[in-house]
Amino acid sequence: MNEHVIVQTISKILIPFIQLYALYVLAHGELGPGGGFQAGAIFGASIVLYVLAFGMKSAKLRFKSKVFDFLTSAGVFIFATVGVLCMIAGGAFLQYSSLPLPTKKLASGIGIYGIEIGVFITVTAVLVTIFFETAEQDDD
Amino acid sequence: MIETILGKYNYWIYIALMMIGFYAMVAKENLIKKVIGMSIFQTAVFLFYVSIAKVKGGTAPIEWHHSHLYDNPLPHTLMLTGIVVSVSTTAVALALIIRIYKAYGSIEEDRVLVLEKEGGKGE
Amino acid sequence: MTLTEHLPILIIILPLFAAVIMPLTGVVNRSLCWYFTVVVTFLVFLIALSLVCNVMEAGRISYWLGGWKPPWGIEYVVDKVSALVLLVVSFIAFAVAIYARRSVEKEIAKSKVPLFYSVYLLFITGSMGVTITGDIFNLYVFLEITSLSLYTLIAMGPKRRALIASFNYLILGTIAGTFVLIGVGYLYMVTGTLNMADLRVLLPELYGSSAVLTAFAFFTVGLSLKLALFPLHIWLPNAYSYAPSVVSAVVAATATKVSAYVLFRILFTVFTVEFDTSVVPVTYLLIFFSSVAIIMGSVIALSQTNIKRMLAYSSIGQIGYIVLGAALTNELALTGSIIHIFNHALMKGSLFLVVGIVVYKTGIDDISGFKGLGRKMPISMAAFTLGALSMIGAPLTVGFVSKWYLAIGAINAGMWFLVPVILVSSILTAVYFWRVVEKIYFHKADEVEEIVTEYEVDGAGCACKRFEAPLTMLIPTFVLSVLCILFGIAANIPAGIASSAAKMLLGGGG
Amino acid sequence: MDIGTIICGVLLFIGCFFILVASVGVLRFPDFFTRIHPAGKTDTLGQACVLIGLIFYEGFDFISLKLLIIVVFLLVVNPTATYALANAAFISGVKPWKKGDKRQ
Amino acid sequence: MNIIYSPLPFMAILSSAVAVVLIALSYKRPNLREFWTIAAGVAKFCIVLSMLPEVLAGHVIEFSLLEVAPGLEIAFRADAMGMLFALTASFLWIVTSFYSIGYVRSTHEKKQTRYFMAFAGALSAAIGVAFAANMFTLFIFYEVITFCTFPLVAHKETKEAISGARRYIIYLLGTSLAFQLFAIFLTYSLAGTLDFVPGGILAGTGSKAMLTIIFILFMAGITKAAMMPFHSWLPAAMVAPTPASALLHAVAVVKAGVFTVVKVVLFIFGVDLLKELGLGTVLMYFASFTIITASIVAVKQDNLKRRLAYSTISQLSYIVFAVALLSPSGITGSALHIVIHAFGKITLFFAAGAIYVRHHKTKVSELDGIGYAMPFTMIAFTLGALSMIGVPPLGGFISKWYMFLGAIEAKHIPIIIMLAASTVLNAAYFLPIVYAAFFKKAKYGDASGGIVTGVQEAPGMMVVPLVLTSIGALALFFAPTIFLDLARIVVASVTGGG
Amino acid sequence: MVDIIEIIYLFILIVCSVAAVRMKDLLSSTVVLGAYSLVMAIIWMDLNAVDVAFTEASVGAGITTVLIIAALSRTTRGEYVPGIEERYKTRKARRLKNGALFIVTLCTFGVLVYGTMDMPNFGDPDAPARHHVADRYIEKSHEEVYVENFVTAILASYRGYDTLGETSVIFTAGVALMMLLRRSKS
Amino acid sequence: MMFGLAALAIVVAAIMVLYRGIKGPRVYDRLLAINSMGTKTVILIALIGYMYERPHFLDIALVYALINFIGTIAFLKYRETGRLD
Amino acid sequence: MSFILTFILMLIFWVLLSGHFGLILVVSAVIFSLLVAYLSHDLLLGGVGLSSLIIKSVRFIAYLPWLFWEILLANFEVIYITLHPGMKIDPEVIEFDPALKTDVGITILANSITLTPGTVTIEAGKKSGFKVHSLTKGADLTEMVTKVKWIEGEE
Ligand code: NA
Ligand code: NA
Repeated sequence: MNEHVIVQTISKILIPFIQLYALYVLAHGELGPGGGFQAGAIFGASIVLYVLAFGMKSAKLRFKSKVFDFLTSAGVFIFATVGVLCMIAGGAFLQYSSLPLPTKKLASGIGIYGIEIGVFITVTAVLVTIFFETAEQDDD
Repeated sequence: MIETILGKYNYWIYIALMMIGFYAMVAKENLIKKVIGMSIFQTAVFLFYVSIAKVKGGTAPIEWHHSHLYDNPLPHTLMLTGIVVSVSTTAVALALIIRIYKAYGSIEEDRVLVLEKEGGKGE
Repeated sequence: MTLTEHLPILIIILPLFAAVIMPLTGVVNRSLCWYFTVVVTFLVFLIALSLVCNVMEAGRISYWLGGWKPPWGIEYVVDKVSALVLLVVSFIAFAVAIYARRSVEKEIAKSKVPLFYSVYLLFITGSMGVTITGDIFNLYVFLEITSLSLYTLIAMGPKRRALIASFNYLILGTIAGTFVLIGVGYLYMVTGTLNMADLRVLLPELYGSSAVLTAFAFFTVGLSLKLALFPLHIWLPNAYSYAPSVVSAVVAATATKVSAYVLFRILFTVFTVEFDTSVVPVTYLLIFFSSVAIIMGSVIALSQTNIKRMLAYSSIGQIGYIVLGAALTNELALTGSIIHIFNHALMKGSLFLVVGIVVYKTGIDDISGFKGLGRKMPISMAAFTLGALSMIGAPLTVGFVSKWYLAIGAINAGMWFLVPVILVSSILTAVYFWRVVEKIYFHKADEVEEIVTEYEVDGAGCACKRFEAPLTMLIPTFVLSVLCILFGIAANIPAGIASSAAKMLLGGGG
Repeated sequence: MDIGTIICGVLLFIGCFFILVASVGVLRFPDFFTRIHPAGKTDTLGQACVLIGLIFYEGFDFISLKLLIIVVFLLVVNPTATYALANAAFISGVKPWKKGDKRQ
Repeated sequence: MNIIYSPLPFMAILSSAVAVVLIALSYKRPNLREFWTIAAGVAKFCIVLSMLPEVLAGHVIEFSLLEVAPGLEIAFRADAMGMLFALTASFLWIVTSFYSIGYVRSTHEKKQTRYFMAFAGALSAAIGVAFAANMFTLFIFYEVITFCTFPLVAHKETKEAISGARRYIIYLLGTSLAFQLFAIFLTYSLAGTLDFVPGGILAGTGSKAMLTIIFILFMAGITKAAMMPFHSWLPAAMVAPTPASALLHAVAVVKAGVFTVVKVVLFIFGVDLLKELGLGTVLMYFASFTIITASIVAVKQDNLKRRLAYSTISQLSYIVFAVALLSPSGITGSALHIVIHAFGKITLFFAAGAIYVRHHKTKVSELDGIGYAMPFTMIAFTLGALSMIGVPPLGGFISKWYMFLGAIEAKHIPIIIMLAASTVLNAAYFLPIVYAAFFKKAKYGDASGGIVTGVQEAPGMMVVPLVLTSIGALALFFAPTIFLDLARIVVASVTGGG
Repeated sequence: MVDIIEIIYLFILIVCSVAAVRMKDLLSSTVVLGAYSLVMAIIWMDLNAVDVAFTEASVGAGITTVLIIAALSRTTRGEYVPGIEERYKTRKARRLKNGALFIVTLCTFGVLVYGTMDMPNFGDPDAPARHHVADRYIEKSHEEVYVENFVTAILASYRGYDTLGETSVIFTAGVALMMLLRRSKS
Repeated sequence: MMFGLAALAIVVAAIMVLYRGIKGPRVYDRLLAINSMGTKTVILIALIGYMYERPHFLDIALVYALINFIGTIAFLKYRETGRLD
Repeated sequence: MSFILTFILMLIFWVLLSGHFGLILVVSAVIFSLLVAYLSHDLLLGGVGLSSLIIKSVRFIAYLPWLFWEILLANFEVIYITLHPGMKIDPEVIEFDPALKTDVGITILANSITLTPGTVTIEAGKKSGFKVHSLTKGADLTEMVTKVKWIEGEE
């Protein structure tokens, strides 16, 4: 856009709130609608908004593709690791109740939170990657 | 008969949507149109699943002290997966379309095939 | 729980972990990726092997994911059939992984090699997940992992045509996947469960229901599309022929097999044999279409000049064999069908690997490119010849064993008129493979030599003599083709497993 | 019926009225730039009215806080989107309708 | 009848299979390579001979190699019938090897290693056919023969050679896959076994129609026996170098074919069943038709090798015809003719090869007076030809005699007329060659155009073998004992001791 | 009341889908597809599928639309409309193809309609799907998984493994995009 | 009831707007209409929450508002510059 | 500075959204607020002093009632025009340069114009100035410009 001022200003204000909102959705997945997927998508959307308002170049300086590459893997890794930890603790894969924590409730809560965080990280990273790769023109 | 038809209106709509999507997916020449058709096709199935889950008088499947009649949460869960799969497929499809355009200069299936035969590049 | 009890999940989670770590490994050191892939696929193969042993000893293994009792949770089931398919997939994955190094170096851009191995492992993960699961929705999820990775792998082919092939496959694959999803939905709607074993218990009461029939129809059509049964095969030839060599090999050897296996599961463990034969005469339809596939696949293969396309159409015919055996619903034929899953993986795998070698060395994927290679690549061409003999069904090769069971099964089912179908296709197969063999050994090489000097890196100056492929490519290729003979001679081993697997499927176990 | 519900009803009525009128405007007005007026502001006000009505119905708790957040969000975002739309159309050369021109 | 378990039959097969590898490994040293060929031949012959006393004593030597899959066993059994074929084949291989060495060296053939490898492989497979204990094993070696002889037929790699070879393999492979294998499938599913049992395995297993179909499928599937209308691969395969043709026609390929027919007739169906079905007569008439037709065609051929090829087609059908009589003497005649035809025909081919190597003549019309230039060759040729015709004192007479007897035993009197007619025809296509060679004036010249004078024989490596085989053909008249004994054992076993 | 809204919206859904498929301008088509998603959202809400609505909003509708626009920005916006001559030339093949596809579509349609006959009615509280497995999720998830949202309970615990698969699907898509579109720098 | 009537009114409004969205004529008209539909969706979701007496799902409304905004911006950016980066 | 401010703002926002105070949630709230503050503090409050921020915020809040009143008026006008059968409109595009210094100022003005009397901003920028589409001729925007300039402050 020739004159970005308004969209940029509004985006500047909105983006942190969107990001926090995404994390809120992540944290409240057990209580209401939402969870890792939705949170990841919303967080990704905040970065998409940044690209739309400030352009890809500026976005890539701020959000390094390499970091997202790392996060793409890290998310699934965290998820699967939670599963494997359950196995090491003596249960089946992803059997949270076997985690060595004081109560089953806490074990279940931590387990679910763990995998939701994994999902969140991967979804965010992948959506951003997808958007970066599809949106960026070949200028050369 | 009327009972069958009226009692299942969600299912009829889902079938109609699915066929629209399906036809677009296979018959449209434009690749992006195919993707749009695919999107409709898949959401139709989501509609079907979610319709299964509905219970008359039921409420959203999140614990609530006022109610003991909930809709079936399982199809909802399954469709979250469905949505994710759908988006992933769409993304890959679009990436392929971009690559096809780069290689051929067109995103029309028949044009691309002609260009492939002629060995040229469109536009 | 002991480690042995965890094997069913480890076989999935191990390649998944590897796939996830692979892009990061690539950042550290690109050449590490190949070693990593080989090690992981080898471990997976070992796990599959020990699973097969466990199953043969102890029978069906059930693993409750998350510790939830099925049908509330997802169940992994290793039985004789799934163990065999797991073994096939993991073995091919391992062999092709070894082979991949040089071929991938040549065909894939350097920066994308780690990603390539990652997607490769995802494909393997998906294939094995589909095989091992006892839950129909989980099956759909892993089917989609397989599909997505496959679209990507195919699109990496060196020609631009690969992109179209991949896109078309994506469209049809999505239709197939969604059809399966609809089937899952209808079954769930009328039974309230997603567990295969549970469905088997609940469904017989509902066999008259039109919803069940619809579910069955959608499963059958969706899976037939995935496994490229004749009129639904249109995606396959392009996908196979434009994919990178490594991908062609691994896909041809595993992908359609896994789909076929899933079809068996739906036909025989979710539904019952009586349902397939009496309630819906789907078996007759399948017999018809698979017979047409057997003949048409061979006939079209006959007219191909591109070797990869020829092999692709040949696969369509071979898929016909696999489906035919299942559709006959007797023990011998089903044994033939299951054993052919195994056998076809070996022979198609080895053939595609040889083609990969030829493409790697000469850059030609046309049949005429094979002229006079008999002297230049004696080992590769010997492997090709063995593979070709197996495809033809020459005795003492694996191909003969499959055909033996299928034919005897067909006769026992009272359908001896199917034997000519099998035999005629064998002859056609002989004809189109013999063209190549003849080119290899009895034609003089023409332009190949000049191109060779372009492609030949390490053997400068000796282009006119031998230019056998590097060992990492040669060994897996040759091993596969030798196995074609070995298991053709010692067919008792796979036949034993397959026939007890067939018994189990028909008896409704698993 | 308590007072909150009544206020809510009134606000809902006003809001819905605004929204309906805005929609009529979007249908009736002759060109893009004129249509953007009802769509961009009457709509916004109508929505704000409805949501504030809901706040009155709810009383003050965390849910009404969320409603308030939505109202604020809409008030910030809607004019921006409207501006962006108008700007894009203007830049790409859409000519504003003048009295006496044909409807578009 | 005792069954002796011993790996000897398998070792007989293995000996030349090992030679294949050794030949391949010594491709750089022709002399060593040829040594392996000869050594393997001798070893094989010795192994076969060592089994002879036991077999003559009425025992059977069995060896089970492995079970491929339930019901599919690779097993070997050296019985009288197999012995008959194996003895012939392994002896003639030695002779042919010498001849081949002489031939390829003097024509400077390319790819000699491949040639000798294929040669050894084909022989291995032929012995495998001879000693197969069941139809599955036989089928394997039957196919191996096809694949091993393909390189021989295509050896010259000219367009003509390749298209001839292509026709060869399509015919042989196609029919065996389409019909023979089909018949095997049906047999197995009816009988539940594929073992060769004297007296057959199919009796009482299926409907008449089904058994007839199986029989027809078998006969159509055993194309190597070159019965019309499945004969055209044989003349097409004449593009092969002459020793290869000799091997094809006399020893390995076609003999494997007729041997298989005999096996199917005697050991799968059994005499009684075939009589009951009336299929023997049908087969007999088919064979008779081939005998006459092929002979008539042979008369018209000018190309020597083609004439010999049609002669082979005709002679093979004698064997089939004789066994189809389903009478003891007929079976004896059939078994003997396998041996006797081998000696006679190989002599003829050797002679044709010698003529080609020395004088580059391929046509009958060019052979006037060649008897003076190549006296040994042409005398041997004459002996072979007379044996083919069935003139005493040559081997051919013996087998024909038994056929006459068999026809009388089976009370097929009209068929005797056919035998007589075919003998006349045989004479009609062989005697003119002999006549021309010795009694016509030479009108051929050497490269300089001059008239050839004096003896110009082919190299000794070629002449000695052909003289030997012709002596063999002669000897078979005077001393057929071993073979006759073997044939009698066969007859005794398949006709239930009668 | 909710039912009325739902029925109206279901019909709007059909209108949107037809429009999205038929429009020649791909951007407009995409815009209408956006509308389709919005309509769908209301239907999800009507059907009490809050999690689906949430996911469809964030993952489905929004991202899909933005991605299609991105794809348009890198390809071309107009659907190719062949000239009269070209249309005339290819009309037979086109008719044949479309006819065949139409028949295939019709067959699928027929099977689906047939399958609907024996389905439990929409919203039937006694439908089997509502019971059997689902009962436990609704009744026990609070004690077993300690989660208020049943959907989350299933998604993260009872069928948590599916979610791993799903995350792997997303991961695959990410890697796929890197492979297909990322330019190698060196 | 009150919420139902309000919702119905908004549905009617949405139908009118959608007509503009499908008819166009310009892509901007469509965009305007769809943006307007988006905000109506937000309101409808809130109202449906109250109709079902389970209003605590407003998170979803908020997400739709957000996504609608981002979608519109994306469309416009593409329309103006022909690219999204 | 802006980091801490953003963190506090985010924490407040979280509390407004959440309404739950379990252990895990509170820990998450702090961690996530820190995360967002780390990622985006420069976006929200980059380079603004605390005092000027407070002043501007107060002035902006004071500006809002007037704005709402204007919005209400504007809407009645639009309703009148919309429902009038004769559709009495005579649109024009007004161009002017309010000479605002900050982006926030421009944004506030542009959005205010859009929300009020028959006008929609169609272009706004420091260099290009403002272009406003008005439904009727003779729209007066001077009062609004003055008020926004007051919010911006006089520095
Ligand atoms: Na949730
Ligand atoms: Na969730």
